[in-house]
Amino acid sequence: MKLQLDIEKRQGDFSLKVKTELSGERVGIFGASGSGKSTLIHLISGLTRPDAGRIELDGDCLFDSTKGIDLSPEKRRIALVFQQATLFPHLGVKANLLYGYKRCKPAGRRIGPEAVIKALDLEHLVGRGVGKLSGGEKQRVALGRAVLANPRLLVMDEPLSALDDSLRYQIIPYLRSVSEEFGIPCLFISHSLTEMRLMTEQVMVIKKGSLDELTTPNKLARASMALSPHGYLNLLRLSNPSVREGLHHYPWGNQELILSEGRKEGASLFELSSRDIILFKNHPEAISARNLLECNVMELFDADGRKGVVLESDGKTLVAEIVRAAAEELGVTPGATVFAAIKASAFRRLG
Amino acid sequence: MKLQLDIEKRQGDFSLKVKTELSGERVGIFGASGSGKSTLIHLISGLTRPDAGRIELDGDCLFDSTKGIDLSPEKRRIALVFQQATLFPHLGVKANLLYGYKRCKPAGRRIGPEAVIKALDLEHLVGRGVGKLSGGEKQRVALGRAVLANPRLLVMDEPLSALDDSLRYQIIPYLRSVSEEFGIPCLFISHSLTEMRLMTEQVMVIKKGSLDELTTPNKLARASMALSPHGYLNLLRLSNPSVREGLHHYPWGNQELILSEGRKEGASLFELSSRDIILFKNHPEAISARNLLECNVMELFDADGRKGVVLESDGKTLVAEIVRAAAEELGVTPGATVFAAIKASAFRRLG
Amino acid sequence: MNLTPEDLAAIALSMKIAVTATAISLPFGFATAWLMVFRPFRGKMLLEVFINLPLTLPPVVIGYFLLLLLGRNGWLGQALSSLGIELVFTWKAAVLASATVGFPLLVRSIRLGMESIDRQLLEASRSLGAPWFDTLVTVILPLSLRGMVAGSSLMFARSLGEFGATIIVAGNIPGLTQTIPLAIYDYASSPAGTSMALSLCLVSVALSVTVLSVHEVLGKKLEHGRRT
Amino acid sequence: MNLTPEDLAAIALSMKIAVTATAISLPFGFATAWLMVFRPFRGKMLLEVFINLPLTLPPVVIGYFLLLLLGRNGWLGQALSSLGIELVFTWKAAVLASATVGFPLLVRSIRLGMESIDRQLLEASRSLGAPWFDTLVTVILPLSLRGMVAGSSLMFARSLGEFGATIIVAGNIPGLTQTIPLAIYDYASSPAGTSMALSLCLVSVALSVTVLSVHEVLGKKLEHGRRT
Amino acid sequence: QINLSAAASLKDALNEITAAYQATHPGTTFRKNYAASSALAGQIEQGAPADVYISANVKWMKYLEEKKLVELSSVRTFAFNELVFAGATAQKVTGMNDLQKLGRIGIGSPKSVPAGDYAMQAIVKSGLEPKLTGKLVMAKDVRESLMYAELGEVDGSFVYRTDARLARKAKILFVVPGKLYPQIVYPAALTVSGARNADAKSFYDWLKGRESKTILKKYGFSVK
Ligand SMILES: Nc1ncnc2c1ncn2[C@@H]1O[C@H](COP(=O)(O)OP(=O)(O)OP(=O)(O)O)[C@@H](O)[C@H]1O
Ligand SMILES: Nc1ncnc2c1ncn2[C@@H]1O[C@H](COP(=O)(O)OP(=O)(O)OP(=O)(O)O)[C@@H](O)[C@H]1O
Ligand SMILES: [Mg+2]
Ligand SMILES: [Mg+2]
Repeated sequence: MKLQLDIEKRQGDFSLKVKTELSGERVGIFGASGSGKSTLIHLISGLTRPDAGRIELDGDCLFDSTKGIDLSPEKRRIALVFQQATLFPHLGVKANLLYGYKRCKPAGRRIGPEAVIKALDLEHLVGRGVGKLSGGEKQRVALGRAVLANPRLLVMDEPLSALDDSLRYQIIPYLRSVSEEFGIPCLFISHSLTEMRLMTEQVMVIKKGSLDELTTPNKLARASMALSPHGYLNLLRLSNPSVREGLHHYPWGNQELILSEGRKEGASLFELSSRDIILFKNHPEAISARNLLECNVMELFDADGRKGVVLESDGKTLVAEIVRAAAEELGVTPGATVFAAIKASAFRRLG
Repeated sequence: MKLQLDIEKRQGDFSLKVKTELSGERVGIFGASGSGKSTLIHLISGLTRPDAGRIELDGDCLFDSTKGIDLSPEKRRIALVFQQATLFPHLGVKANLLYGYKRCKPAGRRIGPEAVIKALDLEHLVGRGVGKLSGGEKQRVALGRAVLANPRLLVMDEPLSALDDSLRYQIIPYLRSVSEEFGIPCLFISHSLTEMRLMTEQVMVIKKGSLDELTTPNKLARASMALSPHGYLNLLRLSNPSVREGLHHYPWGNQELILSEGRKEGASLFELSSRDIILFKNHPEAISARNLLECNVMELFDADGRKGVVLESDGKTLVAEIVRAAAEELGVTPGATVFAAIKASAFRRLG
Repeated sequence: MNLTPEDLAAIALSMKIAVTATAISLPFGFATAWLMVFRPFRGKMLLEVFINLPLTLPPVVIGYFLLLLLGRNGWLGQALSSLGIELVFTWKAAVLASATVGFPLLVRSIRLGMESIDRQLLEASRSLGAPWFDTLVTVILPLSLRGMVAGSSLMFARSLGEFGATIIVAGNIPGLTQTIPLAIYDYASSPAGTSMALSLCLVSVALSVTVLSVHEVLGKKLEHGRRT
Repeated sequence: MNLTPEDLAAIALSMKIAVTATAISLPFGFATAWLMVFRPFRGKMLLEVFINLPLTLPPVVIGYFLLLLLGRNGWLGQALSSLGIELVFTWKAAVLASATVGFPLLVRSIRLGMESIDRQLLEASRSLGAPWFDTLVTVILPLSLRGMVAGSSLMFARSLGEFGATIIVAGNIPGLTQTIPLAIYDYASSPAGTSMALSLCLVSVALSVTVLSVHEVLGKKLEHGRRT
Repeated sequence: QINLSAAASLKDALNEITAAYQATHPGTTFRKNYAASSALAGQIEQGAPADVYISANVKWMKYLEEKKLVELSSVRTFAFNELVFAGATAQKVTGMNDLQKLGRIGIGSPKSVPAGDYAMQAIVKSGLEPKLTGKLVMAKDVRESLMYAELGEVDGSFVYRTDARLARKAKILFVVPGKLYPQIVYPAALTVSGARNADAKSFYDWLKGRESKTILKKYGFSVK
């Protein structure tokens, strides 16, 4: 996806003005409540008409006020999932799911209903009417409906805020894999950095209606490491564990990571907070943390008073977070060797 | 609040049957999506009529199918905040906020508009119409409206899921303090254990329409320590820090906690994950973690393959989480002395 | 287009009757619609049929029934007459005829508006301490305004055109009970009156254009008001 | 209550005319309402006024206008007559009269229903690949059904009671164009016919009760359908 | 087939007349259209099928004559009627002068109802107009003013003799003297298309005959 934006829109007191170029398969829009995220995607999908400007997607012009081009929403083929599930009240769950699917040319149908219904855990709901669903159930149906439209771009406006954690992390990897396997690019709005990290490769940060920054979720995560409650989240894709005494021993470079959760088959994705890594100058004895990794310090970065430490071991990296005083005291400088202690329970399996 | 429930309700395939007695000022209802949480509070607040049974609040009978009692919703004075903000579309923000307030006898008005508007950060929205609010803004107004009704019981159905983290944790302590200061009991629905811990003192867990467990959020948190992504959250109320080198040194019992964030004045609430505590048998040298506390092991508990370790120092407690193998290796048994290492950045200020 | 003083009187009278009939019917129409939408009760069907009768029956028949009811020997007529109120052959009878004929239109419009109110708003209102009557006035009423505006414009227009029932209960007395349609009827009955009849038709159309414009603007304002 | 064969014919004819008028008007009513609600265009006010004219003008006047339009010298009458279609004095003219008189009621009901459709549903539909026409048929249409049911019941009832315009364009020919209201008019002309006129009134009421019940049940089903 | 457009007040008499005609002329069918004379004239003008037109007043016949829509040679008087005053009042009313004693008086709207026009002329001629204005209740047609009298809403109404005969409660109180108003005639004519219809012509001729006159008399019309 390559999305070129140069648009303006006034709405009462609020005015939005964005000029940028987004590229990547999964792009996030990040910003505080009221910063104009929803407004922006309404403009992109053709549901609201910009006051002026130009929108181009993958070389096709969707809107151009000077040339008088304004492609209708269905021609843009940008499927939306709204903040609040908007299911068709007169249709059942199944008909809702298939609404966009039926309207997609058979040649363009790369994703089928069975896979989506299974992945979103909707099997038992398919026969129901939409009035009889709980909040979370509704949102899953809305998600499935959008994916099944086999759109050219999938736009999601905080689609997961109505879901509980276990569902959320069950759905995220699926959304991502749908996007990856079938090559559907996504525009993903969220105020959760974790979701952003998992879903997107590039992030557009907007602030009071204008572009604040175009960055990667990684950089954004590093920058907001100090502010985020979970620091910087290391994402680790690990596989082939051996299980001993209920613990999963995963190979990691030439060392081993010991995790309390895991799955025998296939690869799993884990999240590890930068705050869950403790650094030692020397090898400590008798420690409750199961992992003690010998690493090199590759890089140091500042984030709002904290120090981010990029650790390296046999080509693998991890980001740890320490306070400045600790960095000085331990003599953490690029090239130094440190021991990183990580508890087996600090890893969180996402999918 | 003392809430006695003994009700039944069928809704299509779904049937709810709950018999229990809840007491405490802030009670949570916890359960998976579709388990019947929303249905339950509709019954309690009088918006849906149970098929049979009895509901009693603080000794007043609200509903009794055998005696034919069914108090109307406004007489129950149970204010609701719904999953999706339902603001009156014909009223402005201010009129929405004051809707319940105006209907409350002046004698019963213990909470005034100014405080609520300030706390929910609504000053700049007061003059607006409700159609011009973002999702999060709407939900804050709905919250304020319910609080201002000065209700006898405040029922909140996942009121925070539309808010971003910073707003969420700005509002939670306020909601809690409103409830505490003015003595408004709350019934709080959420699928976030963190919110639950912060908001409630007792939790009712429901599963597929029936009572699964009546417990405290603490116990629930301990029990689900292994499942929750953040382990068990220690909540610490700390005050009077001294600031040195950008770090906040808070007194904690006869020791000191070093935190990277903090506030000079007043008490602050911090959250510390059980997974952020690493235990050592012996005092380690040169460690990046700023805190190294000498503690006694008070108690050990099991949670789904993990060990919870309750640490004590001068009357203060902390819960750490280690894997069983570590517990054995370190010889962690009640009465033992261990060193707990905690990074300064592991603490998260909530309010 | 030159209108005689009698025509002008007819126009003024038509306006007066249409406005009065609409104004009087509004509260009843609102109450009836509310009953039908929010209060399940026995005999709802009966009320429904009764209200819609004037729609189904030819206006002349309605006029006849009204005359039977309000006339010298009708029970309502006798009761009123003992209070010193004479209705038949006065403009008040025309108001009654218009109100009867337009009422089903009014109720149906208000009902449609009410049925689209989100029930959760009513739940919110009740739980915030509003008794049903309060909810009715502060939530249902304002959210029904569009329906009421639509219904009253329908009713007003219908009143302007009411002929069959009016001429029976009110008579066709120039200057006293002769409304625009009755005047048109008088003119159209003689070959020479056609042009005068057309003039009055134009006046009638102009009046309803005005009313519809006002209502359109009101409707827009209401919608806008919700957004602002 | 014994009805003559002519009465029975009048009843059958009334039914046929009301059903046909309603059925023919529905698609036009829907299209018009859609235009008014979802398509801002110039001259909307004009269309609005034009549609509502039949409400404002006395039915007799509408009858005359229709007669002028469809008659020997009317442009529509001439066009149809060259195609071999004769309308005046046939039941088709009565259908036209009923349709004209009931159309504003139909449109207004459908509009009210349409106005309460959540715009985000339309946005969802468009973004899922439905062109405007598809959205119209698969979202707006089903969500307008309640308004259409309400409107067509109004229109049906109004058609059953239509007198003034019908007698002028269709005449009052027993067995051919004499509907229930015209038969009532005939009976009422002699005092001896009063009881027969009343019988026909009862039939008319019974018919509209039936239609209203059917519509009530349909409306319930629609609402229920959405919940289930 | 004969298309008959006739004033509604002639309905009962004409129904019997056409039945009698059909008895002697099997195979002839009628399409009868009874409405107000003005409506019928308008319909004929707009090409509605009509062979025979019988109006309740001369005005509309004249109108059609001017428009050359009726066969001029065929226009003739079909029947005569008389104006009476009928009511259910207990008061003694025997002549025009007694009207002042009464409360409300029913009358067809003079502008649109011929009977009302005639009645108004009678009132003016007898010099009662200033005393009666305010008491007069204008009705849409004769039947309506008779209905007012039947229901007692008015003390009495000016109506045709033919209508008054059918009333139950209202009795004829007096016959309005013929010198007070012009003669009431029902003109009849063949329309232009009717003149080409052999059936219509033969029916129209038959109407002049004794049989039809007997029936008209039976319903209270006078014939010459
Ligand atoms: N119709 C409108 N007229 C005027 N202002 C509006 C309108 N709709 C939204 N706004 C304002 O525009 C701003 C941006 O709204 P938007 O819904 O895009 O925010 P958002 O970033 O999606 O927020 P959230 O995370 O809370 O959903 C807000 O300040 C809001 O108050
Ligand atoms: N009107 C209804 N008829 C039949 N079943 C219904 C109806 N409303 C809800 N349900 C079902 O009842 C169950 C409980 O719904 P409820 O809304 O109480 O769940 P919840 O616990 O609040 O879920 P969530 O966390 O997703 O909001 C669900 O399985 C839902 O499908
Ligand atoms: Mg938004
Ligand atoms: Mg719920």
